[in-house]
Amino acid sequence: MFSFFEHSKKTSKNYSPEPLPKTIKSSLSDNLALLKQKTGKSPDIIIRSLKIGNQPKVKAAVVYVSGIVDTQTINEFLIEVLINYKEKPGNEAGQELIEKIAEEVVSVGSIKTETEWSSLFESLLSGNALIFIDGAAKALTAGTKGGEKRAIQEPSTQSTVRGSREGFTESMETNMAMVRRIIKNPNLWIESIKIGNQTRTDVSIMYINGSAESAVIEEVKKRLKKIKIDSILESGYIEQLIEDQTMSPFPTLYYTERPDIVAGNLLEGRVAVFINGTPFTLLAPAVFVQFFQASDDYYTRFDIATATRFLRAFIFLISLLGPATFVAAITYHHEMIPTTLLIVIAAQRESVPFPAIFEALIMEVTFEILREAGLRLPKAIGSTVSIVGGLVVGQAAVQAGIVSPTMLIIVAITAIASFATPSFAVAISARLLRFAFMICAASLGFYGIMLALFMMVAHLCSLRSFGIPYMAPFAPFMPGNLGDTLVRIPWWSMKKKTQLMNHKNIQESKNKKSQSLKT
Amino acid sequence: MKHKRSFFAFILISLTVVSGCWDKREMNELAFVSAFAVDLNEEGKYVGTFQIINPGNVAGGLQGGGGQNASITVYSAAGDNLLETEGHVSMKVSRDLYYAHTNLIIISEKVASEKGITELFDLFERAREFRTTTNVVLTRNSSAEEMLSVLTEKDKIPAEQIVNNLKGAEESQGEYQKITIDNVINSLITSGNEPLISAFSIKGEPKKGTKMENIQASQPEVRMEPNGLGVFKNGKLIDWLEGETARGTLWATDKVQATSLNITWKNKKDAIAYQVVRQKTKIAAQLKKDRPKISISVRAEGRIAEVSVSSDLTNPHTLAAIEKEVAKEIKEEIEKAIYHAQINKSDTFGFGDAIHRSHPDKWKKIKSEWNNEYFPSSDIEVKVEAFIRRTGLRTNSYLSDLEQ
Amino acid sequence: MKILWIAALLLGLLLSYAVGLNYVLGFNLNKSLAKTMNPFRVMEIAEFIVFLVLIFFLFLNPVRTFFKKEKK
Amino acid sequence: MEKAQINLYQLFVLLVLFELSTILAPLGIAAKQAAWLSILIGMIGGLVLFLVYYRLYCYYPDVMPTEYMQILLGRFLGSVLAFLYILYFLYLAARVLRNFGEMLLILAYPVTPLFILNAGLVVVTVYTVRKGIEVLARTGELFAIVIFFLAASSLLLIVLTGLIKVTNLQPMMEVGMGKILETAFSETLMIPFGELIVFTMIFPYVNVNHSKKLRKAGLMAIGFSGIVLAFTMAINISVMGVSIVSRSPFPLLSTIRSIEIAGFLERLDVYFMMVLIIGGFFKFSIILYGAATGTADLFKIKETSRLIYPLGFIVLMFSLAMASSYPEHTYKILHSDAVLFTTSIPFLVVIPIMLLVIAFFKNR
Repeated sequence: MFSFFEHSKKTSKNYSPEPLPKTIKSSLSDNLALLKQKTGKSPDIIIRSLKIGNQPKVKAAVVYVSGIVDTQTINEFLIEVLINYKEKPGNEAGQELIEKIAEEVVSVGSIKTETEWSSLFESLLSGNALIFIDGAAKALTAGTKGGEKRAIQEPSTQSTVRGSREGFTESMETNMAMVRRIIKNPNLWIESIKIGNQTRTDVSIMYINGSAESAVIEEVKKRLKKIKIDSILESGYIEQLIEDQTMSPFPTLYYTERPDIVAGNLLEGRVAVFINGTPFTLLAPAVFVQFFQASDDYYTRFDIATATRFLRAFIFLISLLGPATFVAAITYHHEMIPTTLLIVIAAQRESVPFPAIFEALIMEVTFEILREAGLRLPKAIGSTVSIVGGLVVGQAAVQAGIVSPTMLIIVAITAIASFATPSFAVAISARLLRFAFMICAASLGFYGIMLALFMMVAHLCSLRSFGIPYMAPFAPFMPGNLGDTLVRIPWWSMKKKTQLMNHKNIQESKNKKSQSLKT
Repeated sequence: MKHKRSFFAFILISLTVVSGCWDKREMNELAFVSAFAVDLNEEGKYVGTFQIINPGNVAGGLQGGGGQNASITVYSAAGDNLLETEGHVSMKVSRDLYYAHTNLIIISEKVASEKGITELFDLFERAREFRTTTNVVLTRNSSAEEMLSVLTEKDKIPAEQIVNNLKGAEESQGEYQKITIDNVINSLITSGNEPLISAFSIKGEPKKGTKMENIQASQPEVRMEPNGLGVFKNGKLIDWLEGETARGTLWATDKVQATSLNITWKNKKDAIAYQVVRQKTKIAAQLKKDRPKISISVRAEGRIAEVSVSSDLTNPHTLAAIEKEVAKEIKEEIEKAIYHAQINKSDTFGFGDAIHRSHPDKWKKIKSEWNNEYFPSSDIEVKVEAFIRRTGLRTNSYLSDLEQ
Repeated sequence: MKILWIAALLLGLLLSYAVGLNYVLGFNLNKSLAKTMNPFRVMEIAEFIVFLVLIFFLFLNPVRTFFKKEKK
Repeated sequence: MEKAQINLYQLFVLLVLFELSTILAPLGIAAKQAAWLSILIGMIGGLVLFLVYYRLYCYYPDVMPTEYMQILLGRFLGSVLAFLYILYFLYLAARVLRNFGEMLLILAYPVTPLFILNAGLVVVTVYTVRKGIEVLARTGELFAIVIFFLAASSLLLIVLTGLIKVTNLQPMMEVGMGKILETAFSETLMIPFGELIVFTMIFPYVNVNHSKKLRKAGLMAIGFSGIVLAFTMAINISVMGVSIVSRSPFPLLSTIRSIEIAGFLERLDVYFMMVLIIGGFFKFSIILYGAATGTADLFKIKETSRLIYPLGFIVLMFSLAMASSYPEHTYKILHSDAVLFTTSIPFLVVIPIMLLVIAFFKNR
């Protein structure tokens, strides 16, 4: 992807369009001509010429981009009122007229006078309407953002049994409003910047002033400002550009499309990053246990929530180590399997032609193929694929004697386990590492698994997310913060909010990659 | 420096890929040995017999079910030591012999009485695959090879059936005990304790037992049954203990788990059956002027299981009298066993060990002469208390109504 | 490079300690030397490759920094 | 010196993991049934030694031992001594590595070459240690939880199975007090407790406002692990009998192997293996880290992390060269007076005490 954009940039260098003049002129026709030229006469740029006032009529134009504006507002509150503006302009030159229109005539929420082309273009392209009046070296921008948007729907990635059904949409304003509606606190602050030379994507950070540690806020802002890239198409871009360590299979930023999760995390002192055009919002800093928490945990009673969380930890271990342990046990450590079970497995493996590791790899890869195939198909066909793949192929493979039934069971359990982790981001890294573990298991048995596990844990312990140790509060051990990790203690015993984001825990951290990716 | 991490990943991968899986063994390269038997042939060489599981015939399942073919195959070969017999057998078997699931070691009567078992166990203890919790049994009146070749009907693996039989006998009869390699070695090396190993014998014609027809019949002609406890002295089998003597020995060594005793009541022999639920034996040893004095105290707890004369079991005095009778019975058994052992001059009770514990200094002096001199002449005092806790679903027997 | 020299020095001293210890335990000098070296005598191909890979990484870093300095 | 800090709890955890890695060996079995007693006596000696190391640290809380040796003994003599200590640490690391590899080999990988098993541990250790003491400490915290669960569950299983026969622990004083003391001072004092001298390299990193707290943490860790070790040994002997324990290189393995519950919870060798690998990993990493920081400090190398791979490599080489067979290896560690008097006693006992005396007079 990046190379593609780099490429396009190189070609644009040769073409090098004329630089934009700084300020607008007072002649309407000149301004419109420039507009047309700069936009390449794109048909979605609508220029509505009109005449306003009475004796002499003054030429004016309303310019907007169709589709991203609220047409009704433009029609009713701009064009209609302008055309109906019949007062005598008298001696007023365009300059004064434009002030008057801004103050007395146009009835939209936000209106500004601008003189610079660059900001006019930016405003135009983000959905505002421009009003030019002949004779005025100024233009008005009227807030008319609008257009077709997806309605608020139930989030599709993090559905819950209990809890709000609202999910974020692609519009950043809507999303921020949803959070505002939950946290009615003036300390909920938002700061906004635009990132991407071409896309000029709106990115906002949101935090609760006083709750969030200023060091983290500053770090987030610093890293966002450092980004130099042509385009931001999704939150993933930002995530990869601001995370601490890029060479890691584990996510160090949390993403969600649920307003309640964002609100909860803001209250804990995290910083949210909203990106326009995607329903996914980033939360920083993230710790490892966070990826095993679902919003249901907080809505159900504590005992059930705790039990579920232990189950999830177990599930994660299965999805990471399941096939590896099985392969190690049946190729290296036969003595550790109870005799009866061993005989059952041995009987099944009598006729299997492949070594255990190969058998496991075949089945795991088959499963990954099925998953990938089912993912992008229409839902109706997707289920067919999984039935055909899972049931028919599995059954046939066993009957043909290519794989043993036990292996199929192990792979199936692992597959299901990898879907049971609440966060997709960490489930997929477990899925990737599973193969590494399997190879280690095949070459050195349990010792290999343990070695790989040590490497993984050491790596996890070395990660930091915006200065917070990734494995906190287990390593470093912070007993006061254990209330909301693997266990969730009852609400009435949570005396104070978690101190994880405390400045004591934050260390200067290195974010090597964000500067280096300059385009 | 920038790519250091990927280099380390590369090292690990190359390590794993190159390192070529030295200890890797696929399951279908292994022959699981379920039992191992030691015999002696005419030339005085060891004969090792290996019972190897055929998993497909045991597990059934998709392969069309076991039962058609024998669930085990037996191989045997001679050699100067045990490892050599294994070497000879492995030429006949297409797979690696694998011992981690060996559950039973059978020592033939001949080996035990002629060569002794002292030198047998080093391999079992040293080899990684053998587990020291493997059971040890003796054969009686048959060779170990024959014993291993008999097919069994309940547990498809004969070794399993022998172990389970023994376990059942231990838990209900009180005349047998399960003994593991660990225990045997420990009692071989401590001079004040001799091993007691349960024996099995074959009922019926051994040759027939190797055929599938035997186990397809409702009344298999050939069976294996526990039969006595082997008594050792200096590592050699010298005697068998059976019935009450065997049980008396186990009483004294705190090995009885459950058993039933019959006592004489109202002049009727074996009139009341007393079922022991649990018992506790304590051995205390003292040395008085180099003369060992051992006191054994046994406490047993149980219930009345069967009555064949009418008696008033609701009366506590009757129960107390029965308790006394039971205690007497147990005491007699123990004394009989001790008398027997003293004649054999073999301390199967671990009395010597008890003296070792209480008088470690003096023990060093008498250690060598313990079995022959001190043990036969030691003073042994047996104290038994038996308690009846309950009498089952009925109080008095219907026989008491019959009499009226 | 300095690091490699230090490592070589340390390894040399350690090995001489091993030889010396064998000597103190009553083996003669030849036997002591042989005893120190014989764990490396029976090596499989795969093992040897791993050995080479490890040595390769030992030299990789110093050599690379050396060339970097040259370039500058 | 690396810019890093660990807290007291992390120090405690590292100390305990370091000590507990010897849990597998037949510690002090020369004292027969009183092995646990000799461990406890060794532990008391270990506490005294720790206090010596700690006093030295109190005099120079911010510098490495390699540096304060130079302050105390003069530049040349101090450097030589520091260099010798680095060699000693490397020797120690190699010994731990060798033990580790041999155990693994005997336990589960009879055909795999020792070199491969050792190299596996070295690679992973180097990877971790390069990330610094903080990451090592954090990894330790996580695995301490694992160890705790393993220990608790296996103890529960052993007790539930009714394997413990207290009579096996009698007669307690079979060998006499003299032998027990000798075992304590020649074996148990040196092997798990004296080796703590490596931690003098780590003390300067401990973030502590009051040095007494460090003493408290250290004493608690040593006391705790000493008691655990003694208890484990007592359990081993009471399960297996003294004879089997004294003849087996890893009595704990046999103990764990004898667990059989309900025909399913048996064959728990993997427990043993996990303890072995976790213990071996941390002991080895800590010593390697100590050696690396020491070398970096002595030779004025700025990046400690660059030293770790070369040091790991020479330790790997030396671990193979140090003995040609496992019995020879254990003989050299445990029974040879040459090692005891040339390395263990001077490096762990005599020199620290001497340094302390000098420091005392210098800082009066």
